[in-house]
Amino acid sequence: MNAPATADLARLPLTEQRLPDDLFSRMRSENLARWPTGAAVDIDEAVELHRRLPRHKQLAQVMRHAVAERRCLTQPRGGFGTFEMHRDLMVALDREGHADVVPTTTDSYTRNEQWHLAQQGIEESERLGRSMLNGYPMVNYGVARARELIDAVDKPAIMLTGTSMPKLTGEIAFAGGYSGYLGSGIAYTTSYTKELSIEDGIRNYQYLNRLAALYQERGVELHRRQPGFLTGTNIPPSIAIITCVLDCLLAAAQGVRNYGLEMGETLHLVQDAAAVAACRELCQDYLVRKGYGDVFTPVTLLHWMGAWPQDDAQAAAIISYGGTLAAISGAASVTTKSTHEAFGIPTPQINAEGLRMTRMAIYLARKIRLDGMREFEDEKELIKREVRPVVDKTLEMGDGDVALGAVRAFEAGVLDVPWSPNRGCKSRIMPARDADGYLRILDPGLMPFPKDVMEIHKAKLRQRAAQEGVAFGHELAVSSVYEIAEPVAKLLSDRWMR
Amino acid sequence: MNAPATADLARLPLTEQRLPDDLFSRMRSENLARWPTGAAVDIDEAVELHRRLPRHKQLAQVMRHAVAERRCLTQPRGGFGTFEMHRDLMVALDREGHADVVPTTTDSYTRNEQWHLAQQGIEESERLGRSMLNGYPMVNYGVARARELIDAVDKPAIMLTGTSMPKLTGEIAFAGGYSGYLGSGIAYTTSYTKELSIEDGIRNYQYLNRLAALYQERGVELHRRQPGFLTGTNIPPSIAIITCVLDCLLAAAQGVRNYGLEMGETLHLVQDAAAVAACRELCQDYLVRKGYGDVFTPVTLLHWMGAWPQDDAQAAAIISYGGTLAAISGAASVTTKSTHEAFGIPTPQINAEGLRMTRMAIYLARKIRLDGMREFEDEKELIKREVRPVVDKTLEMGDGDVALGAVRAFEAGVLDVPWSPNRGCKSRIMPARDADGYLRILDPGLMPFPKDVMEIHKAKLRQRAAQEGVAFGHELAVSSVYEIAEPVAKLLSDRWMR
Amino acid sequence: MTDPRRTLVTGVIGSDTHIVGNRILSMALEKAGYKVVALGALTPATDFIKAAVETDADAILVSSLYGQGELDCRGFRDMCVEAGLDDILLYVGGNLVVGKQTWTEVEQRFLEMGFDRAAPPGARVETVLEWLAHDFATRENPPVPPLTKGGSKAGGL
Amino acid sequence: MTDPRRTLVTGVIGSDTHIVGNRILSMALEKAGYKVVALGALTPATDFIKAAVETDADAILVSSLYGQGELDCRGFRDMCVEAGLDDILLYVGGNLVVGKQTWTEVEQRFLEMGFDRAAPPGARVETVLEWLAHDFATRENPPVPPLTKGGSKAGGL
Ligand code: B12
Ligand code: B12
Repeated sequence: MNAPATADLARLPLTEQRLPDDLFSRMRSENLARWPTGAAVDIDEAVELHRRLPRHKQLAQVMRHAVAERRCLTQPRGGFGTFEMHRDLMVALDREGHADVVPTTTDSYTRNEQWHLAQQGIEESERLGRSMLNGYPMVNYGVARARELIDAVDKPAIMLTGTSMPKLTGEIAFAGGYSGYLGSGIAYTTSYTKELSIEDGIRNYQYLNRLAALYQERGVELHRRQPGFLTGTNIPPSIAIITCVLDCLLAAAQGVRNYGLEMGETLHLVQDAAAVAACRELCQDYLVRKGYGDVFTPVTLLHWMGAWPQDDAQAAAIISYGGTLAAISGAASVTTKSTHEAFGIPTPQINAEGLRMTRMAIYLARKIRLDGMREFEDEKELIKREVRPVVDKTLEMGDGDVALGAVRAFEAGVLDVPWSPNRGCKSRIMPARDADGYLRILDPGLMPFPKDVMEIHKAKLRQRAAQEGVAFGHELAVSSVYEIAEPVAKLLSDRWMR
Repeated sequence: MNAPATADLARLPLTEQRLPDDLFSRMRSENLARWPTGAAVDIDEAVELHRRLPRHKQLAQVMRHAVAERRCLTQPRGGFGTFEMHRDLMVALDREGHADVVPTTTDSYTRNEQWHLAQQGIEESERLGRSMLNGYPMVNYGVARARELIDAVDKPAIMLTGTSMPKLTGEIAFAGGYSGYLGSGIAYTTSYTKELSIEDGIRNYQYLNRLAALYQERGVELHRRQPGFLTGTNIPPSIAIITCVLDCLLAAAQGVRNYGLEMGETLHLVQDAAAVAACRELCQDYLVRKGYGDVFTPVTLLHWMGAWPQDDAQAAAIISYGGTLAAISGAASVTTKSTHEAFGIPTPQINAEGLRMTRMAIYLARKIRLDGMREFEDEKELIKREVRPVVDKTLEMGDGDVALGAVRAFEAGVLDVPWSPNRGCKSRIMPARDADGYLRILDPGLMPFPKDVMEIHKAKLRQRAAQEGVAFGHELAVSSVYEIAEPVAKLLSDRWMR
Repeated sequence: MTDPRRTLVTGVIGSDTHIVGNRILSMALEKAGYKVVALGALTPATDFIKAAVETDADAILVSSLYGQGELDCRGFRDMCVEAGLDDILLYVGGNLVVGKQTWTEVEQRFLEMGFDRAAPPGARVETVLEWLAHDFATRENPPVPPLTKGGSKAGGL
Repeated sequence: MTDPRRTLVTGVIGSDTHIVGNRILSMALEKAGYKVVALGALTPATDFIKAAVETDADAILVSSLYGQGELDCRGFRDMCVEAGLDDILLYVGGNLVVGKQTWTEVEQRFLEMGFDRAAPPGARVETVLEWLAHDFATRENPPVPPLTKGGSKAGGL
C-alpha cells in the first residue's frame, strides 16, 4: 500500500549527505508526474508567491518573531474532506479561534498516497453533505485551490500530514503558499506506518527537506517541523528529544535553516518545562557540533496526545492546562485540541473554543518561568543524561552519519519508540506515569540508558506500584495509557474519607 | 434596613474578650425569638446530631484530614429560593460535581435579615417555577428542613451567607447539622454592607464565634471560616491577609479552634502560592503571639472573584487555572465558579461542570510546589513586609485589643479595603495589575506600608503604564477591574505581527 | 452634552452590595459633565425617588447585580409617577435576574416594568453615555428622531 | 471460556495507524484464553478475511479509530460471505466515524453493514470480553437466551 521509494533514490546508498542537484531535479520530475495536479507546480512562480506574502503570513518569520518576543503562539489541527468545508474551517480557526497559525491536516488516504481513495472520499463527502475524510485531500485539489485557502486567512498556514510520504503533498502545498510543513523521517515512520522502513522514511523526508532548502536558496525561508510527539502515548521527554536531535540533524544536512521541534505534553509542569529547555539546548548542541551554527529551532508543545476523557469539563481542564504548560515552559507555540477529542474530529466552533481556552490560559500564565527552581534543573539534567548516551551511540553506529546510524540503531533497538505500529521498530521500551505525575521509563528495552538513570525511573515507578498496591510491571504501562481518560472521580475520589 | 445590634451588646464596651456566659445566654434567647423558626433551636439536641454525623460529614474533621493528607478540596457556591430546588442543587453538586464540601448560599434578603421579603421571594419562586431569590432562605425554612438537606448529601455542608448579621442564620444552620460557616466581622462588614459599623459587624460575629465555641465546649468542633476575598475586586494578598489575621484573632478570643482563611485568587501563580504560604504563617505567628497555640487555620483559595469574561471558553480557562493555582499553592481547598459567572447564578449542571474542571486541574497539578523558587520566596517576604506594619499598628491603636484596634484603625484609614461599599471604610487604597500579572498597590490611601515596599509596587505599575502608553494613575485601577473580563483577542492579540 | 447640566441619580437597588460597576459608572458620568447624585449600594427604591425629587433629577440609573432586581424593581415606575416624576428617564442595568436567561426576554420584562432602557450584563460606560446623549437630545427635539425604546439598542450589545 | 479455544482475528482497518487500543485489546484477549491473530495497524479489509479463512477464525474484531472507518468497512460482511465466512462473528470498535455523532445512529449504520456489535469510543476490554463470552455461549445454545443485537448493550456503555 505504501508507495515504494523511487528508483533513483535506491541508486545512491543511504547517507545523510545533501541530495545532489541533478539527482534531486530528476527526482522532482518523477514525483510531480505521479498525479495530474503535480503538473501545476512551478518553483519560480511559487517563490514569487511566497515573496509577495506579507511577513505575518510567512511561518518561518512568524516563528522567529515569536521567539524573539517570547510569545507562545496557538495552532490547532483541522482538515475536512471538501474544499468548501475546509476553507470555512480555516476561516473559523483564524477569526473565531484567533489561531496564530492556521493548519491544514490531510486525510489518511492522502497520507498514504492513496489518491484514488481520497477522490472517492471527496465524492462521498459531497454526496452526504458531511466530511467522510479525516482531513483535506491536498493533492487531489491541487495548487490553485491551495492558494485560495491561503488567501482566505490572514495567518501563516502549516501542513499537518502525519505521513512518511510527503513528497507530492509537500510540493503542492509549498507551491500553493503554505509556509510550514510538519513531518520527519524518523518520527513519522516509526509512529504512523507499519511496513515502510526507517530508511525509506528518511529518504522521503530528505526529499522534502531538500525541497525546503531549494526555496531557501531562492531567498524564501520555509518552516519545517519535526513531530517528536511520536505515537502520542506516554512518550517520556528523552525519547521525543532523541528523535528531535536526529531528525533535525538530517534536515540541516539538506540545507534546512528553520526547523521546529515538537513534543507532546507530559502534563507535568516541571517535566514539560524541563523538556522544552532540554530539547532546545540539546538540539543546538548537536547542530553546532555537526557544524550547523545557524539553524533556528523553536520548540512547540502539543496538548496531551494520549487518550482523553469523555467529560467536556475534564477535557477543558486538560486544554487549559495545556496552555499553561506551554506558556510556562517557554514554548514558542502550542498545538491545541478540543473538548471533542475523545469522540472525533471537532466542529470548527468546538475547535475554535479550544483555541480560545488555550489562549486565555497562556495570557494568565504569561511571564512565569521555572528557571532556577531546583526540581526543574534536576529534571532537565536527568533528561540530558538520557538523551546523550543514545544519540552518541547512534552517531557512533553510523560512523558519524546520522541516516546510517539511525537505521542501524533502530535495527539494534538502540533507538526505540513506545507503542509503535512499525515493524522496523522494536517498541520494547515501555513508559508509565509515576506517583508524582512524571512520565518515567518502566522498561528501557534495548536502549542504552545509564544504569543510575534507570534506577531513578524504576524507583519512582516502584513507589507508585507500592502506593496503589499493584504489581511493578507491564500493567503499570497499560493503566498509564488509560489514566488521563478516566473519570475524574476515579482519579481523585471525593469519597476519600469514607 | 440592617438590624441594630441588640440592646445587651450595647451594654458592654467593645472588647475582644470572650462574651461572658450569662450575657451570651441572654443574647441567645433574644436572638432566637426574632423569627418563629428560632424556637426550634435546641443546643443539646444539636450537639447530639453533630455527634452522630459520620466524620466525613463534619467539616472541621474533613479540613483537618485534608491538610494532613495535603489534599486540595473543592467546594462550589450555590443556593436556590425553594427547598426542593435547593435540595436538588445540593445533591447535584455532591453526585455530579463530586464536591468535597457542599454549600448553602443564603439569599440577599436573608443576609440582611429581611425575612418577610424572603418569604415573598419563596412564594414568587414557587409561583413562577424559577428561583427569584439568589440563595436559600435558611431562616424561613428552619431547622427541620436544614436537617433534611444535610441528610440528602454525603458530604459536609457549609453555610455561605455573605452577611454581617449571622446570628439567627448561624443558630439555625448549626442546629440543622451544618458543620461550617463562612463569615467574619471585619471582612463582611467592609465588603457587604453600607451602613453597618465595623463595631457592630465585629459584635455580631463575636456572637457567632462564641456560639461555635459553645459547641466546641460540648465536644463538637465546628469549622468557622473567614472571607478574606473581601470585595473580590483586585484585592492584593496583603490586604486580604491583614483581615485574616485580625478576624482570626477575634475568633480565637471567643474560643474558636478550627478557623479557615479564604483569599480570592490573584490569578498569578507565584503571587497566589506566596499568598497562601504567607497567610498561613502570619496567622499562626499572631495567634501564637496572642497565646492561642492550638488554632487550626487551613487556607482556602477562591476562583477569580472579580469580573468574568462572557466567553465560555475563556471562563473555562479561568476555572481550570483556578484549580491549578489552588493545588500548587498548597491550599486546603478551593471555592469554585462556573462558566456562567459573568451572567448569573449557574444551573446545577453548569455548577457541577465547574467543579469537575477544577477537580481535574487539581489532579493534574498534584504534588507540585514552588518552595525554594527565588521569585516565590521574594514575593512571600514582600507580602509579610506589607502585613506586619499594618497589623502591628492596629494592635497598637487598640492598646493590644484587636476589636478596639480594628475599629480605630478603620476610622483612621490605617485599615482599608478597596472598592468597599461601607461608609465606615475609607476605600482610598487602590490596587491595579502590573505588567507581569501581579496585583499591586497603586495608591495605599492612608495605610502605613513601608516606603521601600510602596516603591516596589509603584515601580511595577509605572512599568505597565509605560508599556501600554497610558498615564500612571486611577485609570490603571479601573482598567484592571475590567481586564480579566475582556475578550481574549484584546488581552493577547492574534494580530501582533501586523 | 447639553446645558443646563443634567442631574442623574445612581445607586444599587435593594439589598445588593455590588458597588464596583455602579461606582465606575458614576465617576464616568461625572467626568462626562453630568451632575451625579450617587446613593451607593444597598439603596431602597424609595430612596432613589426621594433623591430624584429633591434634586429635580432628569434620570434615575438603577443598578442591580445580585439577581433579585426582578423583585426589587417591580412598581418602580409607578412609584415615580406617584411622586410626580411622571416622565423621568429610567435606566436599569447589571445582572438583572437570577441565572443566565435569554437577554431579549429579560429586557422585555424590565421595559414592561416601565424602564426606558435595560442594559445586559457587562455593559460598558461608553454605551450608557451614548444612550443618555441620544435620549436627552431626543427629548429636547421630540419629533426627529423618534425615541426608540432603549431595549432595541441594548440588545445589540 | 469454552473449549476448543476460539480463534479471533484482530487488526486496525484501512490506512489507520492507531495501534494502541488494538494492541491492548489483543493482549487482553490472549490473556483471557483466546487464540489471537493480530494483524496490527494499517490492515486492508482483504487481509482480515484472508487471515480468518486461513486460521478458521470464529470472529473478526475490526478496530477503526481515525474516522474513515465508515468508508473502509463498507461491504465487509459481503466480503466475508463471499469468502465462505457466512456467519463469522463480526465486531467493530473505536472512533468509527468522522466527528462527534450521536452514538445510536452510528451504531445503527454499522449494524446495518453487517457487524454483530459495534463499540462506542473509549470502550474497555472488559466489555469486549463479556460480549464474546455471551455471543459464543449463545451460538452454542442458540435457543436460550436469544442473541441480542450487540448494539443494545454497546449503547449502554
Ligand atoms: C493516540 C492517538 C493518536 C496517535 C496514535 C499512535 C498509534 N500509532 O497508535 C497518533 C498521534 C499517531 C495519532 C494520529 C492520528 N490521529 Co489520533 N488519536 C489518538 C488518541 C488521542 C488516543 C487513541 C488511543 O490510543 N486511545 C487509547 C486506547 C487504549 O483506546 P482506543 O484506541 O479507543 O481502543 C479501545 C477501545 O476503542 C476499544 N476498541 C478498539 N478497537 C476495538 C475493536 C473492537 C471490535 C471493539 C469491540 C472494541 C475496540 O478497546 C480499546 C481498548 O480499551 C485519539 C483520541 C482519544 N481517544 O483521546 C485520537 C484520534 C483517534 N485520532 C484522530 C485522528 C484524526 C488522527 C489523525 C488522522 C490526524 C492527526 N491527528 O494527525 C492521525 C491518524 C493517522 C493515520 N493514518 O491513522 C481522531 C479520529 C477522529 C474521528 N474518528 O473523527 C481522534 C479521535 C482524535 C480527534 N478527536 O480528532 N493519533
Ligand atoms: C465582584 C462581585 C462580587 C463582590 C462585590 C463587591 C462589591 N461590594 O461591589 C462580592 C464578592 C462582595 C459579591 C457578592 C455577592 N455576589 Co457577586 N459578583 C461579583 C462579580 C464577580 C463582578 C461584579 C463586578 O464588580 N463587575 C465589574 C463592574 C465594572 O461591572 P458591573 O458591575 O457589571 O457594572 C457595569 C455594567 O453592568 C453596567 N451597569 C451597572 N449598573 C448599571 C446601571 C445602569 C442603569 C446601566 C445602564 C448600566 C449599568 O455598567 C457598569 C460599568 O461597566 C459578578 C460576576 C461577574 N460580572 O463577573 C458577581 C455576581 C454579580 N454576584 C452574584 C451574587 C449572587 C452575589 C452574592 C449574592 C452571593 C455571593 N456570591 O456571595 C453576593 C451578594 C451579596 C449582596 N447582598 O449583594 C451573581 C448575581 C447572580 C445573578 N444575577 O443571577 C453574579 C452575577 C455572579 C454569579 N454568576 O453568580 N459579588
